[in-house]
Order: sequence, then C-alpha cells, then structure tokens
Amino acid sequence: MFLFAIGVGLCLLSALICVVNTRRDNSITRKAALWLTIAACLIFVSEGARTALNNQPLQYSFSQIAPQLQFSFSIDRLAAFFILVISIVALSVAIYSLRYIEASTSGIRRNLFVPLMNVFILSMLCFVASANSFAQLLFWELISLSSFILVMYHYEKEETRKAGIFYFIMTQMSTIFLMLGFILLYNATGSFTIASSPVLTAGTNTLVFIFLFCGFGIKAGIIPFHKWLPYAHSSSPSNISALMSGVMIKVAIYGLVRYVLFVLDPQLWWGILILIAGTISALLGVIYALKEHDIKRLLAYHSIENIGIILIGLGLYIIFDSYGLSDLAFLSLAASLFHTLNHAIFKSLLFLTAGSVVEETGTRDIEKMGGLVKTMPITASLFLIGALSISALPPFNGFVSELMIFQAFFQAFAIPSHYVIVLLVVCLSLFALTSALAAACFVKAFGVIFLAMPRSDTVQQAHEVPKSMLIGPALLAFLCVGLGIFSFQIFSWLGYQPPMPNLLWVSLSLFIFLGLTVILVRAASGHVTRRAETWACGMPTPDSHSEYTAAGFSEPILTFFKPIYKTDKVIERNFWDKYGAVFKSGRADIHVMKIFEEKLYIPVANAIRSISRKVSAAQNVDLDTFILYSFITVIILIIVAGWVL
Amino acid sequence: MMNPISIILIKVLFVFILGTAALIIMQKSLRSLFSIYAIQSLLMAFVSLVLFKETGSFVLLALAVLTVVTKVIIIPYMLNRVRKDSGIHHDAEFRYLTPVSAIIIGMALIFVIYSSFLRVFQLSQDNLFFLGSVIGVSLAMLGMLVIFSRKKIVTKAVGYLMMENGVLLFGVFIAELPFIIELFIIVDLVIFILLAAVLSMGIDSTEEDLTRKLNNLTKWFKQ
Amino acid sequence: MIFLAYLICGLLLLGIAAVVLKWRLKGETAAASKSSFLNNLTLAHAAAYLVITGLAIIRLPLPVLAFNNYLFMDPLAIYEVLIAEIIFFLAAVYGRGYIKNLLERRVIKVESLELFYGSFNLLMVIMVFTFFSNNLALFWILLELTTILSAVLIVTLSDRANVIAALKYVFIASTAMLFSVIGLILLFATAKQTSGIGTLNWTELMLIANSLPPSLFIFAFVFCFIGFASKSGIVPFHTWLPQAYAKAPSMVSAVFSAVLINGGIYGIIRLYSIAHQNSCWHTITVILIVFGVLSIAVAAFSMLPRTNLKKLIGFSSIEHMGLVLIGVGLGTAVTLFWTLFHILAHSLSKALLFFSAGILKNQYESSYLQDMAAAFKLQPLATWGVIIGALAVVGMPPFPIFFSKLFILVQLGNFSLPVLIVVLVLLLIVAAALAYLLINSLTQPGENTLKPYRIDWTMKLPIQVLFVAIIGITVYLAFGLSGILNTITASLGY
Amino acid sequence: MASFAVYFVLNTVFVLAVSPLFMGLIKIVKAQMQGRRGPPLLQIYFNLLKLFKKERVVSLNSSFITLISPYINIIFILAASLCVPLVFIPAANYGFGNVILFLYLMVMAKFFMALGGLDAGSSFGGMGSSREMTISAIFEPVVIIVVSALVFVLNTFNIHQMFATTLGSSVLTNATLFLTAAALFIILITETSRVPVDNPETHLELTMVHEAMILESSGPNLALMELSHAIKSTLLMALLINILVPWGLAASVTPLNLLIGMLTFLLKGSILAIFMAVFESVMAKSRLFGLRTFFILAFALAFVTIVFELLV
Repeated sequence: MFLFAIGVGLCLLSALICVVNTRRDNSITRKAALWLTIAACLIFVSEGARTALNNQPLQYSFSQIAPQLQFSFSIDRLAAFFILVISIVALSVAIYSLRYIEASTSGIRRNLFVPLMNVFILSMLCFVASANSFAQLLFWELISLSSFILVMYHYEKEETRKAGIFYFIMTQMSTIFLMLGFILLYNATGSFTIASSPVLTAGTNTLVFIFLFCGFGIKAGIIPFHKWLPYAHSSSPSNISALMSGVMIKVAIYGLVRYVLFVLDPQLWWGILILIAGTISALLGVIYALKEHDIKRLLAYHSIENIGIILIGLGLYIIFDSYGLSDLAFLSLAASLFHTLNHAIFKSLLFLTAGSVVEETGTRDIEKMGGLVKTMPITASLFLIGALSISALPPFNGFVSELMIFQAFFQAFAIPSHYVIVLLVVCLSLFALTSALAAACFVKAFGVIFLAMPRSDTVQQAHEVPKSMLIGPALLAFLCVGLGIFSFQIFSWLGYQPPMPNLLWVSLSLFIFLGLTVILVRAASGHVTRRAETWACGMPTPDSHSEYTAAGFSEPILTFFKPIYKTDKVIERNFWDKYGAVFKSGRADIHVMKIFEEKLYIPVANAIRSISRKVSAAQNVDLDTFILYSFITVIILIIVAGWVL
Repeated sequence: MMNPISIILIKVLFVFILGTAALIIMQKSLRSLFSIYAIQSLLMAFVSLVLFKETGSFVLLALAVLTVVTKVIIIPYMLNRVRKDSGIHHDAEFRYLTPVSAIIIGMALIFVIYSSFLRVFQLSQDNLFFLGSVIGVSLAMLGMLVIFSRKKIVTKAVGYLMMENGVLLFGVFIAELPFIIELFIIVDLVIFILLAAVLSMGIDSTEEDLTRKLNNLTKWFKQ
Repeated sequence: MIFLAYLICGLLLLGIAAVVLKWRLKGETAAASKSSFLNNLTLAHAAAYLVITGLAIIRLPLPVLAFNNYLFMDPLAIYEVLIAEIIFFLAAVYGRGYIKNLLERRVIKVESLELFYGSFNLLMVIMVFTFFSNNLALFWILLELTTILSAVLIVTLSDRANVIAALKYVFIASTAMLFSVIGLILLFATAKQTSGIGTLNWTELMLIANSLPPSLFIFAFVFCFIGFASKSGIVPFHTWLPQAYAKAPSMVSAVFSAVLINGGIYGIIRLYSIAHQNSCWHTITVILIVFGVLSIAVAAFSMLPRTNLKKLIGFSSIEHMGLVLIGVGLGTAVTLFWTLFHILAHSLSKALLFFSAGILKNQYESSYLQDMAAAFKLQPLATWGVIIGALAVVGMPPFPIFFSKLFILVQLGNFSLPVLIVVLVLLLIVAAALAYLLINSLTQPGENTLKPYRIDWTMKLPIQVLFVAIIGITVYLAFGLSGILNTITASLGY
Repeated sequence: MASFAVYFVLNTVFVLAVSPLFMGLIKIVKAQMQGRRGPPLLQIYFNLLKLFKKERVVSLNSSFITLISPYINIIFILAASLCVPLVFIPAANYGFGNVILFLYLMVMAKFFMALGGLDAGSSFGGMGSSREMTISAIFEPVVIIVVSALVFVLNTFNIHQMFATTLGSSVLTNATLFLTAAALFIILITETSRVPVDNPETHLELTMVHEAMILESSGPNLALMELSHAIKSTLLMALLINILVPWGLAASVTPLNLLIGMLTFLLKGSILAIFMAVFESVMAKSRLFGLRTFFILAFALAFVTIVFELLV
C-alpha cells in the first residue's frame, strides 16, 4: 500500500507541476510531468502484478470525515488485476504522449492535458481500489469529469461539441443508475462497504442488479447505450481515446464483475440477460464498425464488440455457476477477464497507432489514406499486430481469450436445460460471426489505410512518427505477442490450468515451418525479384482511383446485413415539360439510418424538449397568471391541509 | 363570555366586509374602488373597536385609530393622487374571470375555506376567532383574486390592500399579538404602496409622459 | 451588545456616507470617485460585519438572547449570517470594478449610485438581522423588507424590463408573504392555546413544540410555508425569480441567489425543527418533498429552452432550493447536516456563477448564450468560472455539492424509491440542459471584431477566491466544518 | 514425445505429398465430365516445381506484405495440418488438434492472403479479398455450429480425440454424424473455393474470389499459395473422411499400420475427390448473395444434429 501511495503522490505531483505552470507554454515542464507519470505507472504495474500474484489483499481506511462520508481502499486480486490493466495501458500512453502532446496541439491548453490525464488515470485506479461504494461513486464521477474535459479538448470543432454533450449526458445517466443501485444497497444493508450481503431481499437483489447493469453498461457501451462511444472516442485526442477505450470502459466491467461476484446473489436470468446483451453488442458493434470509414470511430465500434465478448464470458460464468458447473464457470470468468486485459492492450495499441496515422495524415477518413506502409513501416507493423490480435488470430493474445470462450460454449451441453443449450448455441454462432466479421473489418482497415497507393495528396507527405510515439505502442505490441504465446504458462503460473492448447508449441512449430520453407524456397528459386506495374487487364497504368475502396470492400457484407442497417433510400424524380424546362426536380439520397439515434435517443430528447417548451411557455406569461398560480396553489394547500392531512 | 350584541355586531360587520370585497371585485371605476376600500377599512376599524370594547385591550384601540388614519385617509388619498396623475379612471379589463364568475368563485372559496377550517379547528375555544379566521383568509384569497383578475396595477394594489385587511382581520382576534407587529405590518404596507406607485410610474417620471408610460407598462408586462 | 454593534456599524457608515456625500462629493465630482468612495464604505461595512461575527463566534457562548428575546444568536443563525456576510463582502469587492464598468457603459446613472449602495448596505443589515431575529414576526417583517430593498436594487438600473421584474417580484413575494402572517397568527394562537402564553419566539416555541396540537400546527406551517417558499423561489411561487435575477446587476444577482433565497429556507428549517419535536412531522415531510420535487421538475424542464445565461442560473437556484427542501423535509440529523452543507456550497457556487456571468455580460453586452462567441479567448477566467460553477452546481466531484446531493438522495431513497428515481431523472435533465447550453454557447467560434474587455482585478479576485473556497470547503469538511455542522444540527434538537 | 516427433514429420510430409495429387485428380475428373481429357495426374507437381524456379514479379505498389504473405500462408496451413492426423493418431498431441485452433490457424492464413490481395492496389485483388472475407465471415457461424455439433456428438474438442472416438466405434452408434458430415461437406466446398461458391478455373471477374486474390502472385509466391490451398483442401477432406470413415487410420506406430493408413487414406481421399469433382460438375456457380441458402442448409443440418442429440 505504501508504494501505491508513492505512485499516487507522483501522479499528483506531476499534475501539480503543470497546474502551477499553466500560464507558460513550456514543453520541459510537460515532459518532466509525464516522466513522473511514467514512473508512477511503473510502480503501479509492479505493485499490481505483485499483489495479483501474492493474492494477499491490501487494505487501508481513512477516518470518518462526516456522517456517511468515509474513504477506504482495499486491493484484492481482482482489483490488483484491473490496476495492472489500467497501469500498463497508462504507462504506454504516457510514453506515447511525450511527443504526441507536443506534436498535436499548440498553446497553453496543452498544460492542462497532463494534469487532467493524471487525474483521469488516478481516478480510475482509485475506483478500482475503493472498498466502499460511496468512494466508488466519487471516483466514477471524477473519471467522467476528467475524461469529459479531455474529450472537449478540441472544443472548436463542431463534432467535438456534439460528442461532448452526448458523452456528458450519458455519463451522468450512468452515474444516476449507479447512484440508484448504491443507494438501494445502502438502504438495505446500512453501509456503503462493498461486501457480500446476505440480508438482501430478492426484490432488492434484482433491482440493484438492474440498476448497476444499466449504470455500468452505459459506461461500458453495451448496445442500446453505446451511442456516446463512437462520438467521444473519435473526437478526443488519440492518447485519450486509447485510455478511454482501453481502460475506462474496463473499469465499468470491473464494477459489474465486482458487484455480481462479490455483493449480489446472481440468478440464472442475469446470466442470460448479460449473455444476450453481450452477444448483441458484439454483433452489432462489429457490423456497425464495418460501415465506418472514420478510423477512430471504427475502432470505437470494435470496443463495443469486445465489451460484448467480455460480457459473453461474464454471462456464461453466471449461467454455469447457477447450474453448479464450477469448472466451466471459472473458465468463462477467466476468459472474460483475460479478454479484458487483452482488449485493453490491443485496443490501446490500435488507437495509439491510429493516432499516429491521423497525426501524420491530418484526416481520419480511411478512404483518403493508403500506402502508408511505405512511409510509416513501423507504425504499420504495430497496427498490424494489433489488428491480428483483435481479429483473434493465433498466436496473439486475442485468440487465447476467444478460444477460452469458445471452449466454454462448446461445453454448454453439460447444462440440464435444453432451452438454455439452444440459446447458448445460437449465441455461439453469433459470436463466431462476430469474430469472423472482425477479421474482415481489420483486413479492410489495414488494407485501406496502409496498403496499395495513397488515395490523397496529404497522405504522401506522411513520415514515420518520433521514437516515443513508437515505443509506447511497441510495448503493447510486445505484450500482445507475449500474452498470446505464453498464455498457457501465465495461467499455470497463476495457479490455473486452463483446458487449452499450449501456444508455445504451436509457435515453435510455426517457427520450424518458417525456417524450412525459407530454406527450401531459397534453395529452389533463383532469388530474382522483379518489380513491375500492377496488372490491370491491359488498362493504362492504374492509379489510386482504380483501387478498391473501403466502401467497396465492405459492400458485400453490408448487403448481407441490409436489414440491420436500415438503409433509407429517398428517390425523387425530375419531370420535364415539353419545352424541356424542369417543373419538378428531385434528388436521390441513400443514407444509412442511425437506428438507435433515430428511434431511441432522438424521440426521448424530443419528448423532453416538448415538455420543456410547455413548462417554459407556462412561465412565459404575465403577472396575472403568476398570481393565479399562487392562488390555485394556496387553495389546494388549504384543501389538502384541511381535508387530507 | 362575550356580549351577544357584540357578537352580532361583529357578524354584521363581517357581512358588510364581505360585501365590500364583492364590490371591489366588480367595480370598474377606480374612484369608487378606492372609496369602497376606504369603507372596508372603516368597517375593519369598527371590528377593532367592538373588540376593544369587549377585551379592553388598548392595542386594539390603537389599531383602530391607526387603521382609520392610514387606510381610510392616507392610502385612498395617495391612490387617488396616482389616479389623477396617470389620468386613468377606469379599469374595465378582466382576466380569467368575469365579475360574475369571480363572485361565484369567491362564494365557493369562502365555503371551501370554511369547511377546511372547520375540520382543523374542531375543538376551537372561540367561535368568533374561528369565524374571524375564515373571513380573514377568505378576504385574503379574494384580494388575490382581484390581483390576478384585474389588469391595472392600481387595482392590483387595491387587491393587495384587501389581502392585508383580511390578514389584519384575522389578527385582531388575538389580542395578545404584539402591537409592534401590527405596526410593522402597516408600515410595511405604506412602503409597499409607495413602492408600487413609484414603480408603476417608472423611476424617472420627469423625462417622459406618465400616461404613455403607464400604457406601455401593460404592454411590457407581457414579457 | 453584539447586535448593537452590528446596528451601530451600519448606522455609522451610513452617517459618514451622508456627511461626506453632502460636503465633499457634491454634484460636480467625478462619478468614478463617488463610486469608489461608496464602494469603500460598503467594503468597510462588510468587513466590519465579518470581524464582528468572527469575534462573536470566538468570544460568545451560544446561544445569545437580547432585546427582550427578540434577537438571538444560535449556531444556525451564525452559520447563515456568515455565509451571507462572506457573499456580501465578495460582492462588494466585485462591485468595485463592476459598478465602474456599468458607469462607463452608462447602464447605471451616477445619481442612482447612492440609492444603489444605500439599499445594498441596508439589505446587508436587514439580512443579518433577519437571521438573528428570534421572533417569527420580526423575522417576517425583515424578510418582507428584503423584498422591497431587492426591488429597489433591481430598479436602480432604470430599464423598463427592470421595473417590470421588480414589480413582479414585489407582487408575487408580498402576496405570498401575507399568507405567512396568517400562519404566524395561527401559530401564535396555537401556542397560546397550548401553553397559555402566546409566543412567536423560536426559543420558546422549541420548548413547547411537542405539546402543540398537530393538526393546527400543520395548518399554521402550511400558511407560513407559502410565504417563505415564495422568498426561496419554490415552485409555484418562483415565477419572480428568473427575471429578477436576469435583470439585476450581477453582483446583486449573486447576493439574491446566494443569500436572499436562504432566508426563506432558514425560516422553513426553523419551523421544521419545531415540527420535528412534534408528532406531525411526517405529514410536513410529505408536503416539503412534494414541493421540493415540483421545484426540481419545473426548474429542470425550464432550463432546457433557456437562452439567457443569468436566467439559466436562476432556474438552477430553484432546482437547488427544491433539493434543499427535500433535505429539510426528510428530517433526520444526517440530512440536516448535508442540507446545511448544501446551502453553503450552493451559495458559493452561485456567487461564482453570477460573478463570472457578470463579466461575460459586460464583455458581450448581452447575457444571451448565443452571443458568447470565443469566450475562452476573450474572457478565460470568467468562462472557466462559468464552467467550474456549472460543474459544481451539477454536483460533480470534487465540488462540495456532490457530497451533499448524494447523501440527501441516499436518505430520499430510504423514504421512497420512486421519488428518488424521479428526482434523479430530473437532475439528469438539469445536468443535460446545463451541459448542452454551456457547451454550445462557450465553444462558439468568434469573429475577430470583438476585443477582450479589460476586467479590473477586483472583479477577478472574488472569482479566484471562490475557486479556492469551493474546493476548500470540501477539504474543510474534514477539518472542522463537520463539527460545526454537527453542533448546529444538535442545537436544532435532532 | 517420440510419437509426436514421428507424427510431426510424417503427417507434414504426407500432406505435402498427397495434396497436389487430389487437386490433379479433381481436375481430371472434371475434364472427363466435360468431355475433355484433362491434364496428367502429376501435372500439378510439375507446375509447382516450375513456379518455384521462376522469378518473382511483384507490383510497384506492393510492400512487405506481398513478400511475407505466402510464407505466412504456408506455415500456418502446415501448422493446421498438425491438427488433423491423416495417417495415424499420436499418443500425445501437445495442444495440436484443438478444433478452434485448427480453424483459426486457417483464418490467419486467409487474413494474410486477403491482405496480399489488397497490397498491389489492383481492383481485382481488392475484390477478391472483399469477397473472400465476406464469405468467410458469413460462413463462420455455420462452421462453428458444425464444429459444436461434432464436439457435442463426440464429446471432445480435440480433433485427434474425435478421430480416436470414431475409430473406436461403429457408424451406427453415431447416426447423427451423417447429418454433420453433410454439413462438413458444404464447409469443404466453401473453404476450398469451389463451385457453387467460387469457380477455381475462371479468371472472370464476376465469379472469381480466391483466384483474384492471388492474381498478383508469381513465381515461388504463387507456388506457396497454390500449395497451401491444396493442403487446406486435403485437411478438410481428411476431417470429413476420418470422422465418417476412419477405418485404416493407424492407432499404433508400426510400419505396416502406417502403410495401411496411407493407402487407405489415399483411397478414401481419391473417392472423395472424385465425388467433389462430380458434385462440382453438376452444380452451377451461385451468385454471391445467393449463397445464403447454401449456408443456411449447412447451418440447419448441424443444428438438427444438436437437437437430435439433445432429444435422444
């Protein structure tokens, strides 16, 4: 705990340095502050890892400040694991930011960046470490607040404004749900301490679960509540997107796991609910990602997908657990948590490298990129590793967690209820679809961004980014590979023998095959490589216009999933009179409906707006009416006081 | 314990006070309006006097004198000044309620207040106190009714004065109520009237024509 | 003694003002020197009050009764007075630059300066004595006087809209306050019926509280409530509030929002603490919560279509008064603790908001949100003031309202879950409206035609002080404030 | 360990050796069905050798992806081949044989093949990649359901053990396996890019998928691509064969058993190859978006298997 405190102190010190120096635009201060953050993150990583391995909970409580107001912290294995996840990502983001902040923006606004980022990271860590729900709520709000300001960083842009409003409202909504859940728990148990509470009635148990599920679900970006995620992730600076997508939404997962596992009494239908929500999020997330051509928004939709996968694991855990299948339950939970770590790593990696690309090209539209693999080879390779991991390809880490989930699914037949089995089989097939679509999506993303010819002029001026912007992601890429290949060993080390293949042997055999193939090909062929123009059926030299576009690439899949996208076609016609003058002209317009926005968010917003207008209109009158209001109220009060009370 | 004649007298006065209230609700001529208000205040002073005779509390006598001085003489005088200065002599506009419906609502109001109070004051010690409170609250409510149903600020001021009368009527039945309070209420009232008069004509009355300003005021009132 | 000190202080300064104005600053003297002289006096006045109150806290054993028990000083009164004085003092500091700006822009006339500062000082005196009055009737009268003085303060800007706003304020507040008198009389009669001696003193009412007949007391409470609620901007008696806030000069709006509306709530807290001794408090709880929720609801829905920054802040005050009403109504020691904390936090946040809004209004010569382009470039401090203030008001940590709001809501959850859900949804709408309006207005790109308006350091200082204070009271909660609030709660018989 | 080492070498060599053979056989049968003579049986081997010796021509636009993707393809397909015992089942499998691992090793190869298609910037390559990824994505649920039916019926998710189970039992006890086998056949057709999903013989942009992706490959690159494609077909064929008719698969490592195993596999593989060729000849190429029905059929078959097993 002492070292943790030192880490926290370093973070705060780093924030302070920048806050004190707000007036001057001084890059040395920012660098120094970031180095402090890096040091703090290193402490957190080592301490988190140590606590997770030792399995000895750390605890600390402050004295009570006011009625009900007390802070206490406790770091058990679960919390330590999440601290590890947060601090690993934070570490590489901090390294990445050393140059990114200097490169991406200008002015003294940058001085606010480091302190806010530190507060953001610290509040996430503290949320995880909190031992009472009140403190959790506080840090939850701090997470929201700091990330909100960071999202608003480029406030001049129209889209940022929209994203900011959306994000703020959604985070407030999540806080409200959490508040409801925590208040219910408090009122049932009489304390804010997070502990198993056998006194809960069935009704409270269920209600608390629903509230917490919604609250954490909004922050995690589960499907009906996901809309803020693509907006906020795409308009914030890339290192912040990495933090938000990599760890912030995991903090919500932590909350859910913590309460479901340690506080509430899970029921079968919770598992089914979480499973279905997870499956839908995963599937729709990836389907929406396929149609995105904004690189960061695409990645954001993939976050929704991966949160879905994590939830699938969690849902399976509850389902298996309620049938007493503890081995399977544990496998699902391990898969879910492992995927949490993996997603944090590869998604941050992707966001950071995408940030480099956006920084160099000045656009987020992948249709304008292309050919970057030649100008930014290292960034491209790092992105490729991230893409392979997120597509769940062996031997990278994403594969391992998805493999574990598949295996858990395959053993669904141990469940006695046929209905549940059929449900699980359906979810399984959708899950498989998700994972394959993700691969398709990343073939598109990598292919269109990095391969072939540049699609616009700005892209041609791109250069490889500075070292620190490579080291940060490289660290994560290294983990992607390492966690994949040595997954079996890591689990054994933690004392769990998962029923899964040892990828070390697979990698070894791949290595052998690679050596043999290279030797054989070298021996057989004449090592002559000639460069020539791409063949284009005899057409003149193909230029970038003849390349396959991102839209073209995903078109077949979009066609398959037409019912989900709800394309809205507006076709109007021109009618010509006999002199050739138009007397009715029209347009043809196809746009993909944003179904949740148009069917859920906007109607609700409009309803509130119309009530607001009415309430406002009622107050936008003259004195007579105001007195009339008072008059009526007084009469009502007299009647109530006389007759009712 | 009270002289039955006094009780009857007070009841008669109550009836008259309610009558003046009804007249204030309906009256369109400002001049008559102010006169009716003066009469109502006079009736209030009579109530105080009757009670003074019964209880012998000099507070009530002082109150009666004060009422006569301020409400029967000074305030109507001031109101008439305002009326003359502004050149407005009639307030024929009604909002929300026509005079007839206002009277009907007023009657219903009195009944509602009566029945509510009846339930609360079940074991009341003093029948007259109960009646006084009902009439007082009703008068206050009727004053409010005047405020929101009439257009001109002066009329509204009269409505407010009527409310004040209602409250005082209620107050006189509790003899021990410290005199200083009553005094303060009346002082407050005078300040209020001054303020309302000044406000309704604007602060800088030298610059512009008063009539136009007052007409404008009603227009401005829309927002 | 101590009360005389307050009074003499005020009278002395008024005397000095009158003399000096008559002899030294006659007519032809520059407007600026007159304004700064008057401001100095006001500052001195406020500072003197702070010193006296400080002395009183250190030296006097509480509660102090004086003037035939008409005045008294107990922890709650001192607390409220301290809040009021701090805000008055900051407003006076702020006013130094602010009034100068108004004079330059000819928004306020030199001739009305005396009236303005006079009313301002008088309002301070009366506000202090409102909180110190032990007698409910005296309390009522002083509260009514604040209405009239506020109206004068609004009117000094001599714009038509100001006159109308003041008129609305006077009519709505006064008519409602008359019902309070009915309540007072009923209370007096009830007390007389119970103990033989009619009384309106808080201290004596507290002693006989448990023997008051419940139904009569409820009746009296309801009537009193009507008036006090109208002073605190509780729906549906709130209708004067947004316009009055919008039209008043910002330093006055700050005082209104941070001090004046506490007056009504103060009365309600007092009355409720009497009810709390009585068996009828459950009924009153329901009434208060209904009005609290109603206030929050109307304020929440009214905020969304707002275009005027100061009106927006005004509606936020209504919402917070609703929350405070709920806090009072729940009637446990814990909620009272947090409600009192909420009042303090709300006052500071509102003062911050209005001070910042005042700067923005001077910059753009409009307080309409759509005019505030390039706010960050032109007025960074004021913009951050508005943002921090808004975040504080919404109840984001580490700002103090987060704590008070949360713990009041915790108790509300204990009272009724559906009500809690409704309130939370309404609070969400409030937050959404604030975020929506502020983000949209403050991030507008600006044309280059506007130049940054030079702001006097005296206008910046209060904002900076409030920044620190808002965070500070959260920290202070751990180092002493908590004890003070507990004392107050105990002194009210919880 | 020793057993696995033998398996490692033998299985790899065997699959490398026989894969082109089946390709050739299919070509001959198809030619015969169309009334042509067709190439010699061993022509594919000569083609591969020739390609290995030729120079490598790469596009000016291409990057290192073009260079590594054939290697990635072949090594991942070879690693996948370790999951499917063709001749004998080793005593220990060291994690190979996991059915998900098997599938995803192949997806990895496909991933790089698709990237390779995009690398040159030709619209053919892009089209091929797009279609390939689309088909594979749409088809994935089918594959997984079929696999889960297998897992359910055979009660293991290791292919080695599946074969061991089927080897140790008669067909009749696992009647539902026939349903699964039909579904597996559809997987085989789809994954190896055959009619009606794809037409391996065409260079017509309307129909090509797999060929379009490797259009820019040449020399050793193309050879590696072709070889890995052939191996993939063989692996899927082996999966079908050894689940449905595992007899002849060596249970213990003796030279005789191995010989029998190889011969029986060649025989069964040839029969299946002929059947595939016939099937391909009588089918018409389907529209890309018409494939839904085809996939749903496989999905239904597997699903019915699961339901049958649940009810019985």
